[in-house]
Amino acid sequence: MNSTAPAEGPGMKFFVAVWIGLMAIVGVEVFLTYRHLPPRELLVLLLALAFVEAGIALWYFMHLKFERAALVWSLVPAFIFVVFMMDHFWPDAFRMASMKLLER
Amino acid sequence: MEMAAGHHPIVMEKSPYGIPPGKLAMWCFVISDAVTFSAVLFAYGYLRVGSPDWIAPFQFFPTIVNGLVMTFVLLTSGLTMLAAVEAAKQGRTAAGTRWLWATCALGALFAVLHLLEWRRMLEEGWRLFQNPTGGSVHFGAAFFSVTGLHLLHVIGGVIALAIIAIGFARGKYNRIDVEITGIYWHFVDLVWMFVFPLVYLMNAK
Amino acid sequence: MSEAQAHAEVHHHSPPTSFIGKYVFSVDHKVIGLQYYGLGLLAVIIGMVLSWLMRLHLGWSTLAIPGLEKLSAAGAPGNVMTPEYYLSLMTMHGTIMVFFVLTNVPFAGFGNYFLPIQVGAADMSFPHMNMMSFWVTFTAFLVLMAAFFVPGGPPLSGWTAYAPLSAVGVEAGPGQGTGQTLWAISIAIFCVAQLLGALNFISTTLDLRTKGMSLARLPFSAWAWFITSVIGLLAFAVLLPACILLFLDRVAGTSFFIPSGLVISDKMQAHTGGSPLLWQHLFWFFGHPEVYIAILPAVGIVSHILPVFMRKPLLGPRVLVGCMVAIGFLSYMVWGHHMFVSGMNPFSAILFSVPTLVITIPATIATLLWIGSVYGSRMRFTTAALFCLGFISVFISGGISGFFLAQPSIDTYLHATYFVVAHFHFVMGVAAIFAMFAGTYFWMPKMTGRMMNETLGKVHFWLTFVGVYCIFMPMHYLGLAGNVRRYAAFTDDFLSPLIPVHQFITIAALITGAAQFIFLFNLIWSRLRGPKAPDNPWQATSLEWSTTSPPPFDNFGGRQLVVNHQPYEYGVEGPDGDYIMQTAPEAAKAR
Amino acid sequence: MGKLFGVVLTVITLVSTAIFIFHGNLLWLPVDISAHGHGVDHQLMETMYGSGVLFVASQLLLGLFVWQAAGRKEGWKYKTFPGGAKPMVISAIALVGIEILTLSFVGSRVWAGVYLSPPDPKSLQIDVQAGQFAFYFRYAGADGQFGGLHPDKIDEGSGNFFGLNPRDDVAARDDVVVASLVIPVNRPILLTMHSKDVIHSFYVRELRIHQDIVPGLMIPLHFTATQTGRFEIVCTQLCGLGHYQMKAYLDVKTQDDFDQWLKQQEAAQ
Repeated sequence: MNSTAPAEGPGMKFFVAVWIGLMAIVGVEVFLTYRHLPPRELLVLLLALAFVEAGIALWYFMHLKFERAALVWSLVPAFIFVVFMMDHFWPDAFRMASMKLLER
Repeated sequence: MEMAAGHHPIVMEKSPYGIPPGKLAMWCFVISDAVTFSAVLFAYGYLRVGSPDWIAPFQFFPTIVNGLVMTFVLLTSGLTMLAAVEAAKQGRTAAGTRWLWATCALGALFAVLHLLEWRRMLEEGWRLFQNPTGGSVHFGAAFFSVTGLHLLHVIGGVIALAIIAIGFARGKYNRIDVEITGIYWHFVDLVWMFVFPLVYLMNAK
Repeated sequence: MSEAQAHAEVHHHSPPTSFIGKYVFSVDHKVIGLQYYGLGLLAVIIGMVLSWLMRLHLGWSTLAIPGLEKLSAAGAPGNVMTPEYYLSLMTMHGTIMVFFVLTNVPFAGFGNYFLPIQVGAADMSFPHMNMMSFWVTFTAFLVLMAAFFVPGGPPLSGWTAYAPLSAVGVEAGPGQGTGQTLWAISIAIFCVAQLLGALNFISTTLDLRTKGMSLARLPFSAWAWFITSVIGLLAFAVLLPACILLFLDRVAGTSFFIPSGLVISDKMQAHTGGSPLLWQHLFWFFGHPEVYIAILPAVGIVSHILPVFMRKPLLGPRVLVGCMVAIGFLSYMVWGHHMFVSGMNPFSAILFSVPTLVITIPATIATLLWIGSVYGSRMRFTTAALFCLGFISVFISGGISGFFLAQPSIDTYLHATYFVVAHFHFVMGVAAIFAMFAGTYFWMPKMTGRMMNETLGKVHFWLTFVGVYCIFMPMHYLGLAGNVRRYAAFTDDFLSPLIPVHQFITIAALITGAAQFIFLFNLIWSRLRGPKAPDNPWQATSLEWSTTSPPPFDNFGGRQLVVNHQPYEYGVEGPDGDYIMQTAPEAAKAR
Repeated sequence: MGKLFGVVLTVITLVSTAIFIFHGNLLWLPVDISAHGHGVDHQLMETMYGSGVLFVASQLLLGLFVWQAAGRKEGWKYKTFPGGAKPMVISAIALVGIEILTLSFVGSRVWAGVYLSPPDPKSLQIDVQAGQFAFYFRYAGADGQFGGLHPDKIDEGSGNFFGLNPRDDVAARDDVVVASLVIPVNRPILLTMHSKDVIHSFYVRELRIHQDIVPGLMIPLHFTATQTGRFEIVCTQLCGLGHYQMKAYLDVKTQDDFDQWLKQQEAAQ
């Protein structure tokens, strides 16, 4: 990671390669979808792949790689922190089902 | 770093990130907008977890195929956007403008494809609040609100791209403005990378 | 460097000449700051009158308030307030005060005016976006005000708008029609304005600092505004979609927050499968950071003003900034303490209670730093200084009760009682308002070029200071006695004996409220007739005092500023007294 | 002016504290009639002492320093607090840190005792239905079975508050539905609470218990009353125009009185 002002990117050839990679990941996602895995596993796999894609897009397409480390260390942790906190919603989501008003 | 206030050159303190305010603001906006999308996606997940009667109605054809095409279009538009930024960096204004228009067109195509799909679903009787196949009504609510929010961002981006393209051709905007637009456009792209698996693939039959 | 052009373009605008360009759609951050201040002033007057009406009703629930019928024939037949109208007023009071006063004035108002000046910039980094954020806020305010006059009356589900009451629509009773929809729209619009504002504040603080203004040399106020805008950037981003989903529930028939099988006034609802707790989570995820959006600028302003009148630097400046950062960070981990009894998973309650208690540590450190700084000073007791000291006192009083409410076991008893009302009014309402007063008496000379009247100011301070204690201290006793809040009247055998206490509070509130008109008069009179203000009336050091009062269009007349000193060098041998301006030449440093 | 501030602040602090101390009942609390309540009260008392000391100390200290700051001559060279910021930070972290650690530890146990402990299997089950603007309570009746709930059948007019279906549902026929909560003393009670419209809340001051009733959820709540008498159940969650009047009575009777009462009710149904 260079710490001077935005450097020149690696050029289009490289970006085309990245683009192909992204399309490939999307292909894998669709492939996994039709393996008929249990929803939970599928979700985990898809999310993992989505984050990889997002990372690549962030890193190369959005030129984050070519910014200062400080920017990366300010933006990414902030977002991850917020999403981590939002995970406190889940216990109540599961309560919704487990404590549903039953027509006993 | 130099800047001009009024007419006298004023010496500034270095920006800790070494990027101009516009780019910094765009990055901040991206984070905040990402939080907005997360909130909506969390709401979707929350309700889905809470609805045992959730149904996954999407057929491989046409929905998933259409989704793939849309993904392809959007990713490609990302590539053309990159080309525009590169061209702008190297000062090739004409090429940059062309690539910007290409991105704009692809974005518009994406929006059209999306709207056509919406129309098909509406004809099948899908609504924000109803669900022709039975099962949890949250499906329509989640689908239309998540994709709708994303579609708004795409349309906004298309308009922005058009404005920037015109301005860039006339020299009203410089390469940094193009780069900033690029950050936004790639972000729209990035959001789709979550919307496609979570809203489409997770709901495939 | 090419960034330079970016700056240049952002910044190259010449003074407007037309009246509209100067005062209405102005891109000048100073005018925008004053516009925010003015909007806040209007809002706070409305909010205060509402609280008067509420207090009167609580003290004497059958009292006829002359003219109330004019405001709402349905809400007050024969000038006597109906229970639902009481709830509407309460809802509007909360919404107006939290959003349009506590968020607008200390952050957007003073921030817009002084952040660019304090960092030595000619303007915000995006003047037009800045102007837009004000007018969007203004629109939000108009939309909210419209709710007073729509059929069905203003919303009555509280400023927290808990679903499903706020989501199911007219069947749920009066105020659940157009009024509640307008509420959702207004708040959504407000979020957009705040996001625009935050982008401006952040980029200005980081990228437009003049030569020598390193982050370490930023005044506390600038730090506070910066941290606050970061909090707002992430918090309002969650409220915005929440309001949109609420809006969809109301108008588009979705069921995000509305569960199955609701029977409202014997009518089965069509909605199915939503979750009221989802709204509470989304709302409080924003709602708790919002509390700090209201109080952190106040902390910054007070820390900025105190040293000026103590004539000595504050203890541990970096520690103080650290505390503000810590509070901002923790504010995202604690929202669940608003939901201890809400039916949330009881395990989460414990998870949320611990960070809530931990927040008291940075808060206590900050308080001790202020108190310890007062030690050994020779203070100049101007009105601004008095309000700063008052702030510290009420901040303590309000913060202390946090110890109780942070613990689920105790909160089960105190939740939704007047103890809570006392807590947040002290720590967030009164404390922030005191900081606004301090800021006003301190900065008005700079903003208007006129000094404010000190005698009136001191009368205003004493009445307000004693008044707020008379109003809010007794609420703690009411709360501990189990007096439930949001009751239009106290009819229970249990609560009736407590009515005299309420009557006392009401009288105190009326007097304290009346005292605010002294301030209003002082403000207007000084603006017109007050003595001309010198450039640096308080012998202060930060950048706003090294320009004229009021500052020119580009703040420093295009001068190149060079900052050589820390922001609070008081009690030292300086060129023109016991202080050294930040812009003073390096040599001026005596030590 | 500064001296005046010192005095006024001291007076305010002392008066505020005195009102607690000389009120007789230090916490202004109503009588506690629940098995777990003493834990809550004790926790409350602990917190009151801890924070009370902090409150008085910090306010008086502020008052004192301001008083001193007022009396000083022109040309006074300021003094820094001995040790600077360090003692502040350390004392804050030490004092407050220890206090909150103990509070959260003990407090969590009190909380867990009420909300995380499983209900006693032998406890008396009562079904609670909240609606705008009243509470209704349901006892299983002779068969010990609760009838099913059918929101579509709810009809205030004909008194079918729970939406029971006695015609097809045997269990529902002998369910006892009443407007006030009558319970036997010293017997564990398990409430199953649900709301038919908006969020309401179940709050009995004397029981030191408080729980929102969220529509769409069956919320359990268990407690044991240790004193007979008549107390108020109030709604504390804003539920509409009638919110301030939404209440019911809690009648704690001896076991015998309770059984007798239940018989009468069953006969009356």
